Amino acid sequence: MGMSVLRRPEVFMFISGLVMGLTLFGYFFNVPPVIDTVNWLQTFAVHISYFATWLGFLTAARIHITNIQRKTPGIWYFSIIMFIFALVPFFAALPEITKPSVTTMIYTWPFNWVYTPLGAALYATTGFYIFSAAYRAFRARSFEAAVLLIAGCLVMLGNAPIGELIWSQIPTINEWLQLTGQTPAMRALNITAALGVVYFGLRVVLGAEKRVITLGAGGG
Amino acid sequence: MNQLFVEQILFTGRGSSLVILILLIAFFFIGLQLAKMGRPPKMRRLPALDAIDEAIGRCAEMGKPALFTPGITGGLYTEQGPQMVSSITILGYIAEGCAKYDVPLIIDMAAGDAIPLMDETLRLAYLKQGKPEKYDPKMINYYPGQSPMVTGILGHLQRLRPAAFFMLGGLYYESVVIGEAANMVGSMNIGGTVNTHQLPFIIATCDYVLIGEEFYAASTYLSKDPYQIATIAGEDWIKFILIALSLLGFILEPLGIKVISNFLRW
Amino acid sequence: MGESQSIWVKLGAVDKRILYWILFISLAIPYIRPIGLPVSIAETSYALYNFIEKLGPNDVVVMAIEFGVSAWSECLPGFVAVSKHLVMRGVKIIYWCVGYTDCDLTMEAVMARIPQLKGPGQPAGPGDYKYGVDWVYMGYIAGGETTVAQLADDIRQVLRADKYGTPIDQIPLFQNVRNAKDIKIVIDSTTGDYGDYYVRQWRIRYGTAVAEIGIAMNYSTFMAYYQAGLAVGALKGIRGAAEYEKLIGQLGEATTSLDALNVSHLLVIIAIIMANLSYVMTRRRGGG
Amino acid sequence: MPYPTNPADIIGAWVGAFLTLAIYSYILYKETRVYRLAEYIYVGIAFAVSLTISVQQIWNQIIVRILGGQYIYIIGVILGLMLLTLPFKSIRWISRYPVIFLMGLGFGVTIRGALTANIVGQIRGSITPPGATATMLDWFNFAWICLGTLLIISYFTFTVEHTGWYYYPTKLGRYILLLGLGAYYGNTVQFRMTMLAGRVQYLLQVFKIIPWP
Repeated sequence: MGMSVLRRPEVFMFISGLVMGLTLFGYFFNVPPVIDTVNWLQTFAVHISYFATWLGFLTAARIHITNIQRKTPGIWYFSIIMFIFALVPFFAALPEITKPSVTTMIYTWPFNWVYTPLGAALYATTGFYIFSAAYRAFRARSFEAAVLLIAGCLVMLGNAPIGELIWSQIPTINEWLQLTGQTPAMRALNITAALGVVYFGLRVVLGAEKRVITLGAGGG
Repeated sequence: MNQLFVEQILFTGRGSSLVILILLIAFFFIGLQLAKMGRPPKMRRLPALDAIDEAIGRCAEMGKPALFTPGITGGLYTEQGPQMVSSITILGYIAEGCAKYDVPLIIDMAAGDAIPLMDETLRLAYLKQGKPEKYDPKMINYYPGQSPMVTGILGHLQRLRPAAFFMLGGLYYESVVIGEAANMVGSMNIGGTVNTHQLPFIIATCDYVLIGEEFYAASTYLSKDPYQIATIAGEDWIKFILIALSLLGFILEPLGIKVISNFLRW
Repeated sequence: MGESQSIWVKLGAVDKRILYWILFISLAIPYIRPIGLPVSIAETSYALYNFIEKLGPNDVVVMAIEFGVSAWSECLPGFVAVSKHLVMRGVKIIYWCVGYTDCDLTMEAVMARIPQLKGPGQPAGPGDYKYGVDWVYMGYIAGGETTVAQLADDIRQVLRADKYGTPIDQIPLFQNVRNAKDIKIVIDSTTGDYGDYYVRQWRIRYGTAVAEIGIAMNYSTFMAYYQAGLAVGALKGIRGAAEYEKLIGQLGEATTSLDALNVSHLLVIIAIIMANLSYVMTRRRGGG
Repeated sequence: MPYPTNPADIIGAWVGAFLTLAIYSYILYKETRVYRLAEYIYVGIAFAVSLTISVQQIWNQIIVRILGGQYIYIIGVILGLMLLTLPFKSIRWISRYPVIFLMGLGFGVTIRGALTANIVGQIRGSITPPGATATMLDWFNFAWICLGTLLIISYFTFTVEHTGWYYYPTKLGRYILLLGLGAYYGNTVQFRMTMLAGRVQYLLQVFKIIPWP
């Protein structure tokens, strides 16, 4: 019963408010103990993130184990493959974790020849999709859409050297759009988002944001 | 004497930020107080949030699931953290709708430290609708990184063919990929992010979008709670103050009167 | 008339996979048969070039690898070109990476492209960069912006040793380097927000110069910093890299890749024109 | 980096190329078992990599320091282990503590950056007039940036209806916003296309159609 105090929303509100307050205080005021504390808190936060990877793995493993147990059609044998490719290189690399870098082929081979090229391949899929998204979205349906379209096309023409060959003024327009034309949009978005996050933060730590702070009200 | 103490203790260049922060906090409470005195402000419509119910209704009608992703976002303790929190508050609302209409909900994400927050929010949403047994922690699909998450979302999109697709959070390159892929399976897309570099893509690929500040105000809007909305009014007042300050600077600075820039540099 | 209308309708609703195939195949062409078109040089590329021109052997700079192997095609050529320039000026270089776990491969690629950078234990002749004295590689450091901030405060708080396990106090290069104040410039190459992190944590808090070898889309965000005087220069992706290759007089990979850029941009613009033509034509007929 | 010579690397290059094509088969065709194979292999290896790095970091950043007598580092371990209580029903609530701590820190870090860099810094940037040698264009740009920013901010107000005279600044603000976003989109195309071109180049290199760099 005594433990239930530890689950009260007020406790959580207090902790998040305290940490946020300390971080802000240390930013404005030159009080070394507070600054040191905040530095430590940041270090611990990074350390927690190492463990978060494991929580993620446990969460995912639960899904894949269920897939295998229930023999989910079309998926379950892939879940086995997932486990093999996750655990074999990991356990092979484990004895070497104290060294500056892992050298066993069982880890480096999939890292160099599967993980790395596939990461690049996926990143590059944006090339395909940005193409078709432009094809779909850049239609002069309204004046607003036309503004988007014209600005986009002028910048694209300016970025490819071919634009200069089409019209010698394209690089000038491109430069204006990038240095000046789009600056108000970025500035305003930054300013308003900054106001938004301050207020969102205040609402969360003051408990006005019901969906976050009722943490703990959901029972054990 | 007192002056000296302030100069010693307050970091130079941050004074103006502190003044703005104090103003923001003051307006927060003034807004709240005004609402309590019976003058709650009205909030303008945010179509993207009104569309959430429609999207869930669409899923229920078509008997298809809803897919949610906060994007890569990053750890809670980073500058992307607040976006994750905001994303999860919206997820809470979506989950309530899904629980109500028995729409299966799938979440693809890549930030391990947000899992407990997500788990709790979902549990609560299902409990609120009187269906705690319907909540399954296996709704949350974790992927170890951005690109793995993209493969997972792409796979889910074509395997499950969701009727509603939500991408709300600190999106990065994935926005255009998953948005277009979702378009191709004919889902209704609702997107939102604060990351300016992804805004053009969510506008291009989504049916409804939440832009920047709107994204942080989402949960307030969804709550329909007059007291929460009252705090949003404070946000607007400070905007007008900043506009006035900038206009003043716009006129005075070229004349060589550097009051505003000196204040901001303080 | 019914015939021609259907063409416009079809043009507006092409199966996207056809577009993808066209793009995929046309991107291969410039690699097989290079075209080669001239480029003009942007102000920000000049600015970075001029800044580095003023540096010398007593200066230490940080080159931050905040991009993964996946972004090599966009970031690596510029990163290599700037590194080459630093080597030409004899500036001491610290390489590190807070953003991506696969940065060892990137470092290897940089070393493969700049033969003067000698790895630990490799003999260094005149004009070469001796490891630990002229340059050093710290490897991957986890933690995002928090770590970037801590590195600015005190490098030794975060790093105990370099990538190869040599304690930081035994590395000659680090003798007079403790925090952001000892670094002349951070040149960061990122696909994400790391440019912002370095500006916020290094430039604003310590006044260290920051420049970015960014992907094209970061360029515009970074421009705001450049104009506000918070950044000394920036390269705009592969195009910036090609400009920089021209500035230092060593044409390389970036110059070749520009052809592919031309082809793809032309395709996107043709597709947009097609889509708009189809839209206008179908609406005119449909609306009567 | 010449074309790999040892068998493991040659096989590796081909496996990488095959899996790349497997991923692209989703885009160029549709989701098939070939794509799914690539997806699950990739997720698996990504787990191997992230778990390995996590253990490496726990060892190098924490354990080594604790063994060296810096016992304060144990706090990170305790908080990290608290996070891992989530899957266990009776002690699940413990995991909320580290989460709430991270959340508070995230807000603190974000707000302090937002205030100085995003509010004060951006406004200072907008009201800084061009220097003595400024041309007409410089003054136009100054006005465009400063007034444009303010118009867009006016568009973002929540509790003021965009009607009456207030309609015009918000509408104008919206146009300037869209111009900015359009320019941004166009700018992004360059990067994305370079990435894709890089992959096409890689495939051509593996298949020996063009030489390895």
